[in-house]
Amino acid sequence: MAISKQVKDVTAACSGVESGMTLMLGGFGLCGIPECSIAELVRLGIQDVTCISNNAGVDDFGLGLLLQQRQIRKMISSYVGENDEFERQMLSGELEVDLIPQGSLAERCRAGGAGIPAFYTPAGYGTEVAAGKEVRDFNGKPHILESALTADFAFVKAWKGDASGNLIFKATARNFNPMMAMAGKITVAEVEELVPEGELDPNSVHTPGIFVQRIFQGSGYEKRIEQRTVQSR
Amino acid sequence: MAISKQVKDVTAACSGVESGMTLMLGGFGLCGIPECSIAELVRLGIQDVTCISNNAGVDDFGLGLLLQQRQIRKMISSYVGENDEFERQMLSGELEVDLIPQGSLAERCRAGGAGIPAFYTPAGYGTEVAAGKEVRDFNGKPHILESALTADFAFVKAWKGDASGNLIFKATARNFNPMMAMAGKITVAEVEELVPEGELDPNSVHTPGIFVQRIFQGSGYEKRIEQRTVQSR
Amino acid sequence: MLDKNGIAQRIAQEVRNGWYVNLGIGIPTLVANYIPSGMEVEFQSENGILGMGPFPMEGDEDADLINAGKQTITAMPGAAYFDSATSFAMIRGQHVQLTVLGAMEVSQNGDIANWKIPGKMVKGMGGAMDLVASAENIIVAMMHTNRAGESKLLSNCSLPLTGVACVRRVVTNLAVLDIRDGAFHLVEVAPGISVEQVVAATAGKLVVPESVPEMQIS
Amino acid sequence: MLDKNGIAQRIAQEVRNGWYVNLGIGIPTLVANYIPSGMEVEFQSENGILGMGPFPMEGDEDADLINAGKQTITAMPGAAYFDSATSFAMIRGQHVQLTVLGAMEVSQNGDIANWKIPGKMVKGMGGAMDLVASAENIIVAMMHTNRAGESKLLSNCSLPLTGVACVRRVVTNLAVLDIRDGAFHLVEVAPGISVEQVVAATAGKLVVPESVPEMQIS
Repeated sequence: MAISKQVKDVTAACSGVESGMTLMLGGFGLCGIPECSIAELVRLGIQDVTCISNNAGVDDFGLGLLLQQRQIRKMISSYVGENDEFERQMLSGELEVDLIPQGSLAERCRAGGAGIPAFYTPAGYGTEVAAGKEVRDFNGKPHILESALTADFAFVKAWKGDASGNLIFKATARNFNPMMAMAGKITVAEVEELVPEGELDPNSVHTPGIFVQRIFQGSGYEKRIEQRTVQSR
Repeated sequence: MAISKQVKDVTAACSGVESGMTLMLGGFGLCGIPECSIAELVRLGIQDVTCISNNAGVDDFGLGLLLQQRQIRKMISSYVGENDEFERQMLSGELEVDLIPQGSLAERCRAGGAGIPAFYTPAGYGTEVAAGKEVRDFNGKPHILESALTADFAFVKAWKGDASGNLIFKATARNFNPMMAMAGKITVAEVEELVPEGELDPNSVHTPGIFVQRIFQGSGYEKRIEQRTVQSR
Repeated sequence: MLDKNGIAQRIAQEVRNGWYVNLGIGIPTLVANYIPSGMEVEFQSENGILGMGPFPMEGDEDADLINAGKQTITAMPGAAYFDSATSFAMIRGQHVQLTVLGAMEVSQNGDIANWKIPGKMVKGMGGAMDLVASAENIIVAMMHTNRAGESKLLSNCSLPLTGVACVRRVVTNLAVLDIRDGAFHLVEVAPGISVEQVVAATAGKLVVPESVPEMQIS
Repeated sequence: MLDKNGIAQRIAQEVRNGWYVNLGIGIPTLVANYIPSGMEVEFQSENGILGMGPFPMEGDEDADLINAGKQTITAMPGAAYFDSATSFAMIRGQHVQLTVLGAMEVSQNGDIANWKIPGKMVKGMGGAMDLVASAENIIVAMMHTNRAGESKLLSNCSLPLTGVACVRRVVTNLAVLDIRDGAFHLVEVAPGISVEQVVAATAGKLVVPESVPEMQIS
C-alpha cells in the first residue's frame, strides 16, 4: 500500500523547522518558488537560517520576505540581484553570502540527494570560486572538486502531486525543485493541485515520492512575474 | 525552427559505425533494447567493438546476436548471466569483460553526458572493483573515484519520439536509455512511434532532443519477455 | 527449521510502516508476500520503479514493465517510473529504508560476499555493490549452511567481497542474528532449533545471550 | 560603428544550421532576432527549456514559463522542459554548439571577466562560469570600450575572472576579432570603421592582417 505523505496544511508541513537550520528552497527568480512555505517560515519567525536557493527573491516577495525580517544568516546562491534589502544586509555584513556557479549549485544538490559526496567540474577553474579547492586535470583540462549539498529541510513547489509525494512541475517552474527535493533530509512539497492517488501517470512523474516526506495543497498563489515581456497584439 | 534529427531508416541511422568503436546500448535485460539497431549492427558485420550495456542479452536475442557473430571484443556491464555463448567466449578469452556495479555504470554514463569527468561513490569500496582506484573518505566513510563513460555511438530505444529527437520511454523500458543518450557522441534513437513535431507534451519529455543526433521509427519489435511471471486468473 | 518462505515471513516482521524496501532476487523477493495488507510500504526495483505490485494476471503481462529479476510485474496506484541513474540516486542517497538480499557468505564484521566464486562463471554484481555500500539497514536472507553443510557465517569471508562491514542482521533457516562489535549476536532461534544447533552451524564468533527466544511466526 | 542590434546581427551570421545556442542576457538576447527563418536553430535557456520562442502575445504570458533573464517567453513546437541539473548537463557536456555572452573585459589569452567589480555590489555569476568553462564555441558580444573610453580588450583582465582561456571570438561595435596564440586577430571592421580606430581602441596584443574586410551586414 502506498506511503502517504499528505499533511493537513502548511503549519503541519513546516513542523520541526528551527532557527539555525539549513534550508533549501526551489525556484528560479520568482518562478516555481514555494510561496506558502516561505510565508509560514516568516510567520514562524525562525532565525539565523542558511538558505540554499538559486536566487534571493525581490524586496517584497519570495525570500525577500525572510530577508525583511532578518531571518537569514547566510545565503548560498548563484545570483542575488534585484533586491535592495539583500544588498544592504550584505554590505553591512549582517548577511553572509556564498556565490556558486549555477550549474555547480544544481549538481551539488543532486549529488547531495544521490549519495555522491563530491565530483569534478570545469566550472570556476581559474576564478575565485576555485580558491581552496582541489584542482585536477582530466583529458588535459583542469577541473575543480565540488562537494555535495544537503539541507535539514527542502521546500519545493510543484504543479500537481499525490499523497505518495509524486510530483509534476510545470514548464520552467521545474528548475531547482527536483534536485532540492532529493537533497532535503525532510522535503516539504507544496502543490497547486493535490490529485487522488493513481491519477498521475507514473511515466510522467518528475520527482518520485520517495524524495518527498510531506506534501500539502497550497493556496493563494500569487505567481508573480519578474519581467513581463510581451508582444503587442 | 526546430532541428530535425529524423533519418530515413536504420541504415541511415547507423551510417558511420565502424569496427573497433565503443558503443552504448540501452536496455535492462531485454527490456527497452534497441532491437532494430542491433539487427543492423549484425548486418553491417562490424568487428571488435566495445559494448557498454547493463546486460549482454540472451543467446539468440539482444546483444547475444552480436556475440553469436563474434563482433564484440569487450563488454562493459553489470550483469551478464543467461547467455551460454557469452560464457564460452569469456572463458576462452575471446571476450574481455569489465564488470561494474550497476549504479556506478548508470552514473558514469550520466557523468559522461554531463561533462563530469569523475565522481566519488561508496559502491565497490573494499572489493576488487576498487582495485587501482583512488579511495577517499567523506563524512567518515570511504568512497572510490569513478570516471565518466562516453561512446562513439549510443543506441537507445524509446516509446515515442519526434523529429527534434525528444523521447518518451515507457514504464521500466526507460532504464539506461536516457543516460546513454546523453553520453553518445552520436546518439541514435529508435522509437516505436515517431509523432509529428509539437505532439509530445514538452513537460513530459524524458530525453530532450539535444541529446539525440538521429532518430527513426523502428519496426517489427519482438519485445521478448525474459521471465514471464503471471498469476492465473 | 525454516524453509525459504519462513525466512521471508520472519524478515517481513522487520518492515515498518512508511518504509521503502528493495528486495533482491531469490528469498528476498518472497518477503513481499508477507507484508500485512494495509501497511504503507512501497517496493523499489532498481531497474526503475517505485510502487512495484504483484505479478500481472495471465495475459496482462507487459514486456516494458519488469523488475530487477527481469520478471513481469505490475505497478500499484501511486507508482512512479524513472531511469537507472535516478534509481541508484535513491539507493546511494539512502532514501530506501530497508534492503534485503541473499548471500553466499557473511562475516562477523558484516562483510558480505554474494557475487563471485573464483573458477566459476562470473555473472556480475548487478546492483548489489551499490545496495550494500549505501543502505543503512541491510538484512541478509540465506540458508545458515551451504550445500556441503559448511557454515556461511564466518569470521572472514573466503569469497570475493561485495561490500564491507555493511550487514546489520542475518535471517537464516536456523536463526536471527545481529552483527555488531565484530561478532554475530544470536537474537532468535527458528522453531524447533536449539541454541546448540546454531552454535554448531556458525563458524564466526557468536555471542549467545542467556535467554534466546524462539521466532514467532504463524 | 555598430549599435547593439548591429552586433547581434553580425553574431547571427556565425550561427549554423542544426546548432543549439545559449544566449546570455543583454546584447546576446538580440541575436535571436536575426536568425533567418527556416534555419534549424534551437535556443537553450539554462533555467530549463530547449526550443525557446519569442515573447508571448499580450495576455498570454505565463509565470511558469520564463527564460534565464526572468522574462516571460513562449515555447516552440518540439520544445522540452527539464530541471537545472539536466540543463547544465547539456552545457557542461558540450551539447550546446554556441554560447554568446557579454563581458566587461576580455584578455588576449581568451580570459573573460563579466561578473564582479571589486567595491561594487556583487550579484553573482549565475550560469556564466559553467557556460564559459564548458562551451567549445564562445562568442563575446560587447562594446569595444567602456564608458570611460578605455579598451575592454586587454593583455590581462583587471577584474575577477569568470573563465580562463575560453573566448574564441569577440564581436564589438568596432570589429570582429578572433583570439588565438595569445593575441587578438582582427577579422573584420565595422562599416565606417578604420583599422587604425580598432588599433587605437585595443589595449591587448592585436594582430592585423594585410587586408581586413568590412563586415557585411544589411
